[in-house]
Amino acid sequence: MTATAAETVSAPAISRAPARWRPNAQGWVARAAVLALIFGGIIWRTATIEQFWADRFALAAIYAVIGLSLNVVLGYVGQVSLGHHGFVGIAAFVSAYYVTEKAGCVANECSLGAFGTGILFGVLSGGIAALLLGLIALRIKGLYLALITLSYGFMAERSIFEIPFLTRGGAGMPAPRPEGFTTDRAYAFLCYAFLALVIFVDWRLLRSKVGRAVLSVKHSEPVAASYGINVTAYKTLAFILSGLFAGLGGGLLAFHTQNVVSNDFNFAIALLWVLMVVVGGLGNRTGVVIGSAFFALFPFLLEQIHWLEVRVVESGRAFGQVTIVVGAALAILTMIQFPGGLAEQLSPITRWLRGQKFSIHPEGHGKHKGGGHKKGALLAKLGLHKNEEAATEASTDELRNDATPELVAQPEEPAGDAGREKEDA
Amino acid sequence: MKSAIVVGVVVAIVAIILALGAGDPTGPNAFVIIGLSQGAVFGLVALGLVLVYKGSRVFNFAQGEFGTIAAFLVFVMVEQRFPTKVPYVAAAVIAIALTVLVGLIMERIVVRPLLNSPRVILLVATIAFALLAIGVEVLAFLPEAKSLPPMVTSVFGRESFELFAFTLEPQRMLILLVMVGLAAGLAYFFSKTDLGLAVLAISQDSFATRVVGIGIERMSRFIWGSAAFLGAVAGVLYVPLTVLTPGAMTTGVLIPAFTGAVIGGMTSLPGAFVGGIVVGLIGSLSNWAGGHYFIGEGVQAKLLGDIVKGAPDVAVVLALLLVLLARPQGLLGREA
Amino acid sequence: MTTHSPRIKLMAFTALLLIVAAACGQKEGVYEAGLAAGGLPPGTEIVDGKIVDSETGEVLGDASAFGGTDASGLATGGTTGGTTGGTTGGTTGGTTGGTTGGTTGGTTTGGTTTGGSTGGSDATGVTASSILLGSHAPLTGAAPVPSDSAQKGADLYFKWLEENNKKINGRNVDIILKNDNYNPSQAVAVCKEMVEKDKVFALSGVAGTDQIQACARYAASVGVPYTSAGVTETGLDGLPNYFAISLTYAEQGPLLADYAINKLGAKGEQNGMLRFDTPNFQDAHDAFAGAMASKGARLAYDRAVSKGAGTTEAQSVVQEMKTAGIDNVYVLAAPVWFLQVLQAARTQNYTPQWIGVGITMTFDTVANVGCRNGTIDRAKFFSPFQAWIDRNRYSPDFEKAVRAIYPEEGAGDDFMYVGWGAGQVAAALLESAGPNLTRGGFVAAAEKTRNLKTDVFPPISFSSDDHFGGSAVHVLEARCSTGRWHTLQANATDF
Amino acid sequence: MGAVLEVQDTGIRFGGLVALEGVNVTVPEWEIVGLIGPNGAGKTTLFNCIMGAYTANTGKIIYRGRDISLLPTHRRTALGIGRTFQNIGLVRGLSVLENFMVAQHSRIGYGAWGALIGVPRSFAEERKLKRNALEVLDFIGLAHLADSQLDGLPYGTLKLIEVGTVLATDPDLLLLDEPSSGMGPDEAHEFGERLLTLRQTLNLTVLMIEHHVPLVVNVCDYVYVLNFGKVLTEGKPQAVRNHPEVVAAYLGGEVTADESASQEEPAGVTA
Repeated sequence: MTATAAETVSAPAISRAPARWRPNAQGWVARAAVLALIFGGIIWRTATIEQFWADRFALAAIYAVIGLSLNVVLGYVGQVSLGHHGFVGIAAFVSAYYVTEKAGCVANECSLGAFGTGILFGVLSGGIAALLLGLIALRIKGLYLALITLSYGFMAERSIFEIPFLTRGGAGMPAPRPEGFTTDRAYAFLCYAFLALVIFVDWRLLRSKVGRAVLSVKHSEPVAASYGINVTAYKTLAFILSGLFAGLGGGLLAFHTQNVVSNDFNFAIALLWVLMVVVGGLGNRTGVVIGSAFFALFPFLLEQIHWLEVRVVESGRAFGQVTIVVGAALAILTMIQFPGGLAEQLSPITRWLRGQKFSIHPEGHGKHKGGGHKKGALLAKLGLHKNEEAATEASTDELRNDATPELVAQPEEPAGDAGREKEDA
Repeated sequence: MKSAIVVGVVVAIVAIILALGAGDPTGPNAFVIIGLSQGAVFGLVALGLVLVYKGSRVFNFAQGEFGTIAAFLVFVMVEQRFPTKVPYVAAAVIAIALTVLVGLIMERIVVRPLLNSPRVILLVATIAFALLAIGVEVLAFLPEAKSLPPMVTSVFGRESFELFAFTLEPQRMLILLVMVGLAAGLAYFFSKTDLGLAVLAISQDSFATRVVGIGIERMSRFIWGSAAFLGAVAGVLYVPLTVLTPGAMTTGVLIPAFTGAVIGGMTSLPGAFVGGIVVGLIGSLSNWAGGHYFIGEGVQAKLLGDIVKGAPDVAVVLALLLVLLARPQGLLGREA
Repeated sequence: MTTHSPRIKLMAFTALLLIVAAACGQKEGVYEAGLAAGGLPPGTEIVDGKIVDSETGEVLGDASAFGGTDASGLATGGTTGGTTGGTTGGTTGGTTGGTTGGTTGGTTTGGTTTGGSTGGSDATGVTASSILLGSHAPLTGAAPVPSDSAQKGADLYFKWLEENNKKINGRNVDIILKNDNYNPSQAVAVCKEMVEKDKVFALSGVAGTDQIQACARYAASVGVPYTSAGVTETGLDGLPNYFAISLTYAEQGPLLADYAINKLGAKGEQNGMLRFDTPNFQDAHDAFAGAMASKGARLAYDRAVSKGAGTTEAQSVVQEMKTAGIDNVYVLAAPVWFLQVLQAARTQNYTPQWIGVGITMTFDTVANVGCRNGTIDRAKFFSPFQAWIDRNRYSPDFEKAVRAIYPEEGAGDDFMYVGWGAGQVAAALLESAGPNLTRGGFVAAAEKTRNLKTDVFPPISFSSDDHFGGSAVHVLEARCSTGRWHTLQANATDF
Repeated sequence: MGAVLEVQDTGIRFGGLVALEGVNVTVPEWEIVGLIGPNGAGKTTLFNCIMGAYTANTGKIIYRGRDISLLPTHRRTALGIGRTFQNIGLVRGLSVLENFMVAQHSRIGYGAWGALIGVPRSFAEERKLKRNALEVLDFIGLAHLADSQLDGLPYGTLKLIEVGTVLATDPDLLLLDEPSSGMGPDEAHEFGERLLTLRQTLNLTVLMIEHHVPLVVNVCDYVYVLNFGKVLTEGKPQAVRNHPEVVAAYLGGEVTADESASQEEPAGVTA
């Protein structure tokens, strides 16, 4: 079937030296210094900046947690989730419910233990909610799953978020911050710590058998299974993990706003979260964190453009809408021009920091490096996108494959009956 | 054949409900009519969704916004009289034409560059476009609620038609009529015309169409232009029946329409029709079931009340789940 | 695609710029940005409100309980941060997690003092020549108030005072208005921003029960005075710094029942109540239902709908009410949904007597759109302010002020009228607090206020144990001949 | 010499379409068994049944005396059945080395949750995995490609890598799906030699789908011929080669009885 492929694929120079370039001691010092500057700068700024900015930094960290959560589903498993507000919201309400109703916390009087337990319950509820979705995801794929996630979030919005004892209706459930973290600054640091934890787990995920298994499953379930990977288990695990992250994000969000209302977890915010992950760079941890933080801070940054705000407000318009317009336009621009997202833009820097030579164009593809130099290369690597170059060079058979995108849902594949048989198996 | 069976079953169920509820003023009969009329709107939007799906294999989240854009354009011409007062029908035609233009611009700027991208990315792009459109609508027209007058106010000299204690207004009848017409027209288009067959061919095998020499870009332009047309028609017809706010057609209509399209089979035009009706019926009847317990002297069915408040939406979502798990291709899938 | 490289640089540079802006943003333009819409006159810049570095200088005497908690809490925070981070770091062998955690702990422990400038003698936002107030309103969302009118209305009265060279104890008043998007957490966010960033002296809420409640509770937690029109008592009763300048919905419940029974003949008719399902409407519901029951009027239809309700729900409730033959309907919901109900009612030829209370409901935009289908005609709603169309009857200065200060606005509109009235109340309360204005002093003076009369609102009286100062209502009627609300009866206390 | 694999009376249908019917195949220890037949005869479908990608409607799959018909694929892999795909079954998102690491999945000595919280053992195991992977890479002579991505590698190399990864799953029964596709006669011959060596060194049993008749004749101990989902005939390669029905089946043109079933073939990597 693929007999012609050998001739048509041009042979690259595969005999290049295996030894990787490594920076010398000075180079490492420089890289460490830059890293220290970045992280030190963030911490220093958080420690010295005014409280309301610290509050936004905390929000940025929480968005990063949510972004990483979404990235597990979207970037690693390759399924779009439009119902993440369901997980995050459920977790936020559970956390708030625990500390307020069960632990009896009131403002400025909430123990760290109660907070920790509240967060834990939030994380668990997020995980359970995602597990349920994951079980559905085992049977339904691609765009149809996107619709399911959408409905899932919608249903949470209209049923769970309207249970009065959990949400206190429109008034919202208070979630007082724990002792020691009542100020925005202290809470921002707490969020950083949790973000660091999530980044660590995410790093372990990709750098261990779990990540390899999940990525294999995304690319081809039969191949993954033939490698001995329990496809069902790993897909479920990825969803649960995403739910746990989302739960953590929800819990932190609860204590960030300190009053959880269902209005905060609507369809629009779920869309915004998807956009921020795409803009950040699908499947790229650094990109997702930066993209998420950017979307969290972006409205406030835009407000700093004084003349713009004056113009908009004077014309009788709400300034918040400008950020939506600009954010959506930015997302479209990213998808069209820079499919690798911010991660692709920043890849020269991140690659340099990882101990490679500084260059605008990536060489020696590593797995987690930012996007490739050609359009869609990053996505191609993630299996979301068969890049054009390959398509034009490849055989006709492959073009046929191309015509049936990988992410098209199971139901409408040509021999659907057989397909469903397989799914049932 | 299959569609005949499904339509028959739906009609039968409706008939049974109507028969059972006959004579009971608090019975479900009026809600069946509400469901049908609301379902017609869902079906109309679902037609556009199905068209895009057939042609581009993507869920178009901007489909609802085509309608809102068109409605706002009508509003500008009819209500704000800008630049001068335009007759309603002319305004509607101009608005629909302009919305088609918007659809073509969207196709050129957003869709075309992503033609070779994974469908999920294209899906996210349509979402971004919808958000963008809503944002622009708020900025351009301010967020306050507005209203549009109905396009037709009387049929055969009558201003309303009483049906099972529900008053059916001419505008709703127009929607039903237009939807049936469009569905039939589209079905004919896809099964009989060269262009329609080519669109189907593209969606199923881009290589084959490339070989046959059909321009993918031309097709794409056609698909999205038509989608904008269908969306605009839906918006212009439906918004007079509700309140015009930015994102009006996305918040209230898009998700039920999607559900209807999927229940109907996503690739099936009669399916979109049936699915929309089914979703309308489910929502309305569950609303009836929920509300039924609230009528009476100070009834406070606390727990029940908590459950049924979101009843229409929850019921619709459950139906969607059920259909997808039991019959992933939808009620009428793989008919086309 | 080598052509990307300049773009890459550009993008990276832009991103970098924005990040830098994030870090430095608070240094410039922040204060002005908040005020600019109100057109801050030159020379009224408030220096105290702009201290950029640590908030140490801001904590004024009177170390409150909050301050103490913060300090001890910070020590805990430091330890925790350090321990968590350290442990993580240890396990992973010097990862980012470890570094961040460790540094976090260290910095915080030795770190700066925190906010919570909440003393009774706190005079944040007050300078020798000016007072800065903050206000939030739904400029977008389910009950949007036009941004420009709200902005112009918010400071209209104070501009008018300035215009006439009147000052409040020698000070001008400036107002910041922010959008709460009809969302409680957004309301808290903007209130927080106004307190912490813009350093306002006091806050007020224009409309939206949940938002008012959320922001009032936040304001109470930081000791900032908060005034709003009366909405609910849930969660607001007992807040030391909260003042409701009109009757709450619950207090209006018995009045509305009286009105329905005595003026509309509800006793012999079928009555219904339709409300959004939020606990904050529960007291309003109970008060109305209780009053109706005690007076022997039948409440035959009683339904709570989800805040997310849409057209289908609107059609359903109309169908139900029509079937049940409801003659009078008390609606307590967001205006946008009420308009959908009206729409559905028109198509069903269902024309009950709509009654209700509410602030956003009695804006002219609602009457205008509601009149497009005729069904809101003759609706009678209680409101804390008179109809704008009657402005010259009750407040002759209003139109003069608008024409003088915002000539492009003509006679203004009802949003500006509400702002005008709220400005009068705020001015009177500030005035009574004396020249030595502090938050504590403001609260104390407000508690001594009796029978405060303004043009727009009914007389207001507070006492130390009653911060719900409303005494009467205005009865407004929607008339489709004008597409506006008209005042039927002003300052009504019984029917 | 017991049978490693016994396919007993296996049948499967997709909708109304019969893909396999009453197929009996026995693979004895240490033999290389060939599976030939025209396109669409159901060869790959049979592989899918053996691996558990499809569940057969009738019959049993017996592996070393144990009925594995109902086990999921990954369990079968863990038991020692390795499989290659018609169009290369590698994970495109991972580098060559990582493909070798992921292939050892069922033998990794740490749990998934342990990996996520970073238990020390996972780090040690990862190092071991990498060492093993490099060893196998060295064994097939591709150590220099360890860090490469699969995109752009020549087809032959990919085929070799695929066989390598399957070896890394530590199989004792190897299912090869058209291993010589895309190879010229010389390469195919060389591949046959390598296969024999492999069997010798690794003690493998092989069931292989192959179109290349000289290769089948050279390396196979026994051959089954499938046509229209049924075993047409079986026997020693030389005998089968001259069987009149086989000749007829091959010359009779392309019969695509289960075309749709073979389209369901997992795509894997199509470089």
